[in-house]
Amino acid sequence: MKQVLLAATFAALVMLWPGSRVGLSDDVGAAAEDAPTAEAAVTNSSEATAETGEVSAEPVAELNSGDVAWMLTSSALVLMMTAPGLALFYGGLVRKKNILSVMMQCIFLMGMMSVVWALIGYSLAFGGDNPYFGDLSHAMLKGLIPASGTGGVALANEQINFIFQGMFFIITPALICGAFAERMKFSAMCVFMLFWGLLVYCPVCHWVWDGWMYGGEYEALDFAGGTVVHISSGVSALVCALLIGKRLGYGQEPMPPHNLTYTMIGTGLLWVGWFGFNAGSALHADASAINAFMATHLAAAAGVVSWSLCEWIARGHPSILGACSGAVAGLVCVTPAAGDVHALWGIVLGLAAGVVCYYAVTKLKNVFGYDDSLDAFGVHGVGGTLGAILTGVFATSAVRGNSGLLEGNAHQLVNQFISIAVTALLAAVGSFILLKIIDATIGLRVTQEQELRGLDVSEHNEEGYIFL
Amino acid sequence: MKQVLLAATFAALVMLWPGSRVGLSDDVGAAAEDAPTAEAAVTNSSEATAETGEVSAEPVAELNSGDVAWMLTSSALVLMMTAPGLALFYGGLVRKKNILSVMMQCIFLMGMMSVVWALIGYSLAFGGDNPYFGDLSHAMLKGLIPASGTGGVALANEQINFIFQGMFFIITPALICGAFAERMKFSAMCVFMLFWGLLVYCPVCHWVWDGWMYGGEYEALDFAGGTVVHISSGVSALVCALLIGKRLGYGQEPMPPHNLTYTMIGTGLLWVGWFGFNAGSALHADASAINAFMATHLAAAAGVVSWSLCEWIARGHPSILGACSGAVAGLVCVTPAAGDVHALWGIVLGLAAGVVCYYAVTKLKNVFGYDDSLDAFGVHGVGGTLGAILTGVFATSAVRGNSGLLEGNAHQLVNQFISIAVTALLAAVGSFILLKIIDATIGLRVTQEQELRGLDVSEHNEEGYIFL
Amino acid sequence: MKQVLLAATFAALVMLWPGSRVGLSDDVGAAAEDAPTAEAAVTNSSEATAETGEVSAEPVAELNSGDVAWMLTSSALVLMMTAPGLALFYGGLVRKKNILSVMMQCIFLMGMMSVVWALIGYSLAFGGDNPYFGDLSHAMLKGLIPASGTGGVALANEQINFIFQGMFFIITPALICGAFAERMKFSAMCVFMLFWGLLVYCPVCHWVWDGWMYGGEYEALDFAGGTVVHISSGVSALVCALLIGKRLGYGQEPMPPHNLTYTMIGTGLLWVGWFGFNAGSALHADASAINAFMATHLAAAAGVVSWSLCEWIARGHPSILGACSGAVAGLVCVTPAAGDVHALWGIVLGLAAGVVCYYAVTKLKNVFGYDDSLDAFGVHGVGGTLGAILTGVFATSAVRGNSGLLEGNAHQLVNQFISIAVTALLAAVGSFILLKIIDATIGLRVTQEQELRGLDVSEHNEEGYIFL
Amino acid sequence: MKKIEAVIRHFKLEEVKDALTAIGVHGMTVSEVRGFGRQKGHKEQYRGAEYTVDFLPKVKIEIVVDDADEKKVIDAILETARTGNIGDGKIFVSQLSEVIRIRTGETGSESL
Amino acid sequence: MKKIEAVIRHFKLEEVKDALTAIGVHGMTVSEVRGFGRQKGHKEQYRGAEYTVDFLPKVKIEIVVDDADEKKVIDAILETARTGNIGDGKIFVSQLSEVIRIRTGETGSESL
Amino acid sequence: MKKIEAVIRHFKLEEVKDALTAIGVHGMTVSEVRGFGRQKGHKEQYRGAEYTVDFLPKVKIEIVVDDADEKKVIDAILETARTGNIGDGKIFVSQLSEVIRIRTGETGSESL
Ligand SMILES: Nc1ncnc2c1ncn2[C@@H]1O[C@H](COP(=O)(O)OP(=O)(O)O)[C@@H](O)[C@H]1O
Ligand SMILES: Nc1ncnc2c1ncn2[C@@H]1O[C@H](COP(=O)(O)OP(=O)(O)O)[C@@H](O)[C@H]1O
Ligand SMILES: Nc1ncnc2c1ncn2[C@@H]1O[C@H](COP(=O)(O)OP(=O)(O)O)[C@@H](O)[C@H]1O
Repeated sequence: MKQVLLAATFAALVMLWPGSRVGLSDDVGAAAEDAPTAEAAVTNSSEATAETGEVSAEPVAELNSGDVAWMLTSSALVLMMTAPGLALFYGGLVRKKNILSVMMQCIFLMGMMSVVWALIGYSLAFGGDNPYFGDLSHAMLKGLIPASGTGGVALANEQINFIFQGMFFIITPALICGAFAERMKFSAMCVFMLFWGLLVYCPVCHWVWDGWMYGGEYEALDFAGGTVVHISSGVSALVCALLIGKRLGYGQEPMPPHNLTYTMIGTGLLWVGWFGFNAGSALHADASAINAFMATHLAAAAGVVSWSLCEWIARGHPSILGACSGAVAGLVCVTPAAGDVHALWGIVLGLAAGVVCYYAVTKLKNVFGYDDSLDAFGVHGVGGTLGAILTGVFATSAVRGNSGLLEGNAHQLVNQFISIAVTALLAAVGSFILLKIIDATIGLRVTQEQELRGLDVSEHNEEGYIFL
Repeated sequence: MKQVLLAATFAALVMLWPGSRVGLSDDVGAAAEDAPTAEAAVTNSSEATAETGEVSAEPVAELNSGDVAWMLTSSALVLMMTAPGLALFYGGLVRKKNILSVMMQCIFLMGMMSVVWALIGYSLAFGGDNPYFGDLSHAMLKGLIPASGTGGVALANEQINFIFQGMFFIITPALICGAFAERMKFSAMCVFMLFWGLLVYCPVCHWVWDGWMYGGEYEALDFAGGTVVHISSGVSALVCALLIGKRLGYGQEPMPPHNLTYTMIGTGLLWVGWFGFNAGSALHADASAINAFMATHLAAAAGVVSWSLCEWIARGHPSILGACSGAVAGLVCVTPAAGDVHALWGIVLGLAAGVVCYYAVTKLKNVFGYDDSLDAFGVHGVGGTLGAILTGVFATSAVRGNSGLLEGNAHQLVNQFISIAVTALLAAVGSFILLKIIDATIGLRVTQEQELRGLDVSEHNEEGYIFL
Repeated sequence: MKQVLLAATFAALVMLWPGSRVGLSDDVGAAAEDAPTAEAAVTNSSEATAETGEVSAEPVAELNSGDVAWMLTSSALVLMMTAPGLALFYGGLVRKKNILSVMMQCIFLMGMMSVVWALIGYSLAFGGDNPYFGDLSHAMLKGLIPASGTGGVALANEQINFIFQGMFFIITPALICGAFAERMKFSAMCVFMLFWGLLVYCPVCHWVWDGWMYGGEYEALDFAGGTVVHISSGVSALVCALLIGKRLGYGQEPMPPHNLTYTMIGTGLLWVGWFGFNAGSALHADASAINAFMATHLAAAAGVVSWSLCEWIARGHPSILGACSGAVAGLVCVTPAAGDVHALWGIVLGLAAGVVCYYAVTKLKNVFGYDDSLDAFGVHGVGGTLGAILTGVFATSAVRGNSGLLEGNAHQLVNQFISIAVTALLAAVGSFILLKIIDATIGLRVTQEQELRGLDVSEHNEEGYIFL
Repeated sequence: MKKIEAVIRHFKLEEVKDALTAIGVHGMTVSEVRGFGRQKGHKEQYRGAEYTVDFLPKVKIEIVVDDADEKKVIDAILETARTGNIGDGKIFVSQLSEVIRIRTGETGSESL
Repeated sequence: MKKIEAVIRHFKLEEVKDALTAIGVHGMTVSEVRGFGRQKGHKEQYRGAEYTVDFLPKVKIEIVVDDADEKKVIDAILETARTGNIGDGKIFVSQLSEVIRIRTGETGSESL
Repeated sequence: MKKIEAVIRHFKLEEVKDALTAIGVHGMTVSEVRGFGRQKGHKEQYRGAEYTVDFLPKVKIEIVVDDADEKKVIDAILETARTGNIGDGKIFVSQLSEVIRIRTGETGSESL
């Protein structure tokens, strides 16, 4: 497997394959077969190159500058989703005394997770051929940095995949932070996320985008991360909320969002950034990206409308938090579907997400009584699951070749349920064990006094606003 | 016309045309003929394809990934102009008690207008061949979603046009909100914008970019929307301000902007987003886009300088609101011109806009005594008109082939005045009638008590900042 | 030199050169030779074209749309770094009464410097062949605007260079503002920056990217501006802090950042924008851009981690201001290196920057007792110098062909020191003289009363937040 | 010396200030407060949570005057701050034992 | 008429309000204050600078009541605002010479 | 027991606090206020509109002390808060009828 010759030949074959979807090469029309991690194949060749210093045989393929431009732009947009996007969206929802703690979680995860991704995470997610586990073939950026020359197209593709996927490795844990906001120890958060990333995220990512659920009998359709990102984080969020317990005073004192203007600004940036997330998941600036962009935009828009209408009917007023939540719900829901449904289904997905998530965060949560502070489960868990299911229903072969239930392919829907169940299970069990261990060692929660004083001062010695 | 064969042949011809400007194909140097809606021609073929499931004959054209990358990026940037850009710019200018109402208008319009655009708006703006009216040929996304395969280049182009133009359909009504901020009923705003979009925006857009003012005898130069976006919204804003009346206490109590930092942040994002707006209007990542980008940037910069200098001279101090207003004025003014003038004229346009709009919002408004709360008319109406006129003066054939008065083409200036007059007329009359009907039915304005309490609480049951 | 024929021939030769790195043409694999200002060569031809109206001989080269897309996107991102990025980062760090003054500096510099860049700055930086001084060959946009047709690839390249580099001409002076925040006269700031830009920035930029330090014996490696941007601004900042003196009450009253949430948002936007800054400096959407993107991201991440860990160890708590400062320090430090080191060194650079800048702003400043209000020197001066040195150590030939000390090329390290010394010297002397002159004429500092009242009200007649 | 505290509606502040200036009051101190009283608050809803916000934003003004001026100040406030609707606010009067101007050290009426 | 001012902890406000409403107090005025006392502040560190923040956020409530109600109001506050930890706050009582309802001009007990 | 209220300039707060601590005052309550007085306000201009902002930001400190300490507290404030320019502020002193520490229920001097 690691033999230079074999790898190089294999790579050359892959690159030369007509309509090959591997590289950011000039091939067009291959969108129907396109998917995030065909790159795995390329990996070997670039590794080989890296190790031997020999230039592998790539007579034709050239870097497609348009694809590079789009993927770098998309990567930047996805980073913008975490900061300032999510930092503002979540930050606005907590009380003033905890605003910095939420923002700190975002920025620190941007730091820590990225370094971890480089050292080992990427390798666990995308290294090797085993359908169940990644290996260490890319640890310490092996095969991801040039050894001689610029490394050719294969290396460039691998790097792009590293960069783009690395942004997902940041935002997914950051989403979970919504569940335990305003009460979790910062140190515990760091440890939890570190291991959660490696033990929950990387395996799920590997399975869905590089392993047994990628192609083959159990193929799950997850274009941009409905399962990998939203179900995994949403379910883990629920476990966190249950294990860490309610905030002091929850249900007794009002805990209104301290700055809804931030939440709105964050929503705008999330919406914009999501274009990178979903349309970037086409990995090319091609028809697939355009389709994903369009479906994404309309789903977000439909989510705004349907959540707002729910409120208008139920309360007599639409609220700005509702409109923002609807946009995010629509975006979450269309995430797995964006590359496999057309834009009209995008509208339907958005409408559905608005209604379903509205009920999840207003009724479900109150019925079960857990304190998912910022509704990470109610929006991402529920919306992500809805999206994964509906992708199995609406997938239209005209878009990328995949059919769903409506086109008579019930098998796909079954696969979607399998992917949901497996992901939810790993996320739940993994999070549960991690949290129990952390609770027993360093402890999950700040002291009561720290919580009352607010995490900004008690955990970071800083105040958010000093308006004197 | 709807016959498959005819359409396919037609499409093939269009695509093969030397220097064809239809597709995002690899043709370069066609910038001089380039313009937003040649796509209309393609529409039919993609529709035909969509209906029959047959692949139309497109032997040569390929999607140009660089163009796709740029157009998707531009679309994302234009969305960012509305939220968070405009939401912050406008939001900062109102009083604290109304901040959310302004932001809600932005986010809700992002939802509602996008859905309307998909269902019918795009078709009214870009459907069919009639020079005066769009038709329903694209209603319900007909011809905009793939029926088999990825749909080819024609479909991709049509989708790009849909996406990019759809962002304009959001921001144009959002601009009007500046005129009636702090007092209009949210429900009335929704109804007004819905019909305004369909009855004012779509016709103007059709005329200027797909109808009788596009090419031909009455050709109006409006590269990125000076007429379609800024004059239409600015004039409508004036009508709104006049019909809805002044805010309670206007002229008696101070109504200073509650958060100029937001206005400044919004200005930065508008400036950045405007690159997508103007340079994206080249529809390609080509020389025309570069020219538009450069002219846009320098016009904004010159606007900052000239407005600030006006204040420095008149008041002894430049203000940050002045600098921000100057940037926006410069950007508005260069919008119609960006693709037809070179960057040196861009500076001149910006300087002129700064001075003229400064007088419009500081003197004109006070003389006539209307309460255009956030100067939607003073900046967009006045700046847009100035830009449309100066485009007719400065248009330089070396840029895109169009000449203005300075190159001896007085006819163009006449056409500019025609386009201004026609647009202003439709905007004024259309807005007037709509507002009168709404006033007589659901009412335009919140109650006095609601206005005093602030729209955030009285219309949305929320508060912007809870800094306890 | 200005003869049409010669220029045209030269241009044609340059464009035809195999693997030419001049144009945004389709050449790939030339990344190793790639560098910011090969464009200088092209300049002449485009000038010639502009002057004669004749089309120069460019039989093959075409604009590469992917490169155009990436460079326009990058330019927009770099503008976003100044506003809202830096405006928020710096704005959050001052006291509430001075927030607008900081933001005003940013937005006004965006205006003034851009106009100056067009009129003369670009020409001084990139005009002519003299290794020591730019000339006036591009003054008033000469050779930068089309004279007939769209001007061809050479003009487009020159325009792209103008646009992209123009954004650097904005942010570099804006960085200096951190040193004299909360006390400098606005008028003095304007005059200082105007001349600083022309007399310090333009020469340094010319030397490093278009003159005697570009190629040749004294070649300095400065991929994206470690010397040109960060050392020049950082050293000038120190001189400003020393000459203008401490803020009233410095060291006696607390002067905590009034809004760390802004600083965090600004950090997020700076990080995102920096991708344009560094990866855009590849001038193409190519392997070099990908490498720079990856190194940049990981350096920022490592900076977050190492600064936070320093605090965690020294104080028992990581702070959000620390995490944000670490990100910026990492980004500064990787700036000169991004195109010449691989991503693993990126991590090392980030780690080093976090630690070194942490000590610079917490210890060094206190030891010497100057009041560099927002640590412009401590982060940009120190971090930029560190980066310039380490680039000379870590430069890896596999990336772009350049070797550093680790590959046995001690000469490069010497050159780095020369470039640092020369830049620091010019910045220090130039700033010193300018400040002395301004101090003696219009005065550097606001009155004591104005300073106490805050610059927002006393300099701009405005308040940042009016939360009544 | 009397301290007159009045809790009034926000948008009445300018009017009250002008009226007081007109009758020769040279100074006052204003602060943001939230008031709870007969005036009904409003409901705020954030996703699944609903709160009744009983505390409404009001402005408190404090005016220190000579005993002799008490009545005319109160009358001026009553006149200008009244809308007739619930929530107009209250006036509280108390006795001060000493008033001093920091700048000069003057006390009593001199200090106002 | 008595003015009862109490400086309490933020998170006790709702509870105190409910207790007061329960005993028939119809109005109060609340403001944000910062308190300095025995309760230790905290350190804040911003880059190289360290400050001790001695002033902690507190809430001040002002309740005007008939002299007869003074005791039960104080008791209600003492009961609900107490946590037993340093920093619970203080109650200050003073005499008012006049109370007026702006809306109606009523004075004294009528006005509450 | 006396309540001493002083309206002072923002940037004098630290100095005043230190001076008071030095003479043994253990507590105070501080709030943001806006003051209107002899000190001229400033003009603010926003596009076509110009406002005179008469209310300038000030800080109000409230210190409750034993009657015996009144004078030294006032002197400390006078000394530290004075700049000699218009706008230094005022000190108002009033009588309290009762002071209670919520934590313990102690009253009078004990409670401070
Ligand atoms: N007993 C009280 N003590 C202190 N402040 C009060 C009291 N009653 C009312 N207030 C203040 O006066 C304001 C107006 O009172 P409210 O009962 O709502 O209307 P009105 O004075 O018109 O009857 C309240 O918002 C509150 O700030
Ligand atoms: N002498 C005083 N004058 C005015 N306010 C005081 C005084 N002492 C305490 N306070 C207020 O009471 C609050 C609580 O006092 P503190 O001494 O911290 O705790 P405790 O009351 O439990 O002893 C302080 O934060 C301050 O606002
Ligand atoms: N009559 C008054 N009642 C209440 N507060 C006052 C009064 N006069 C002045 N103040 C407060 O004192 C502050 C300073 O007063 P000012 O007249 O400006 O300066 P000075 O006290 O130096 O003469 C004012 O801003 C205001 O807050």
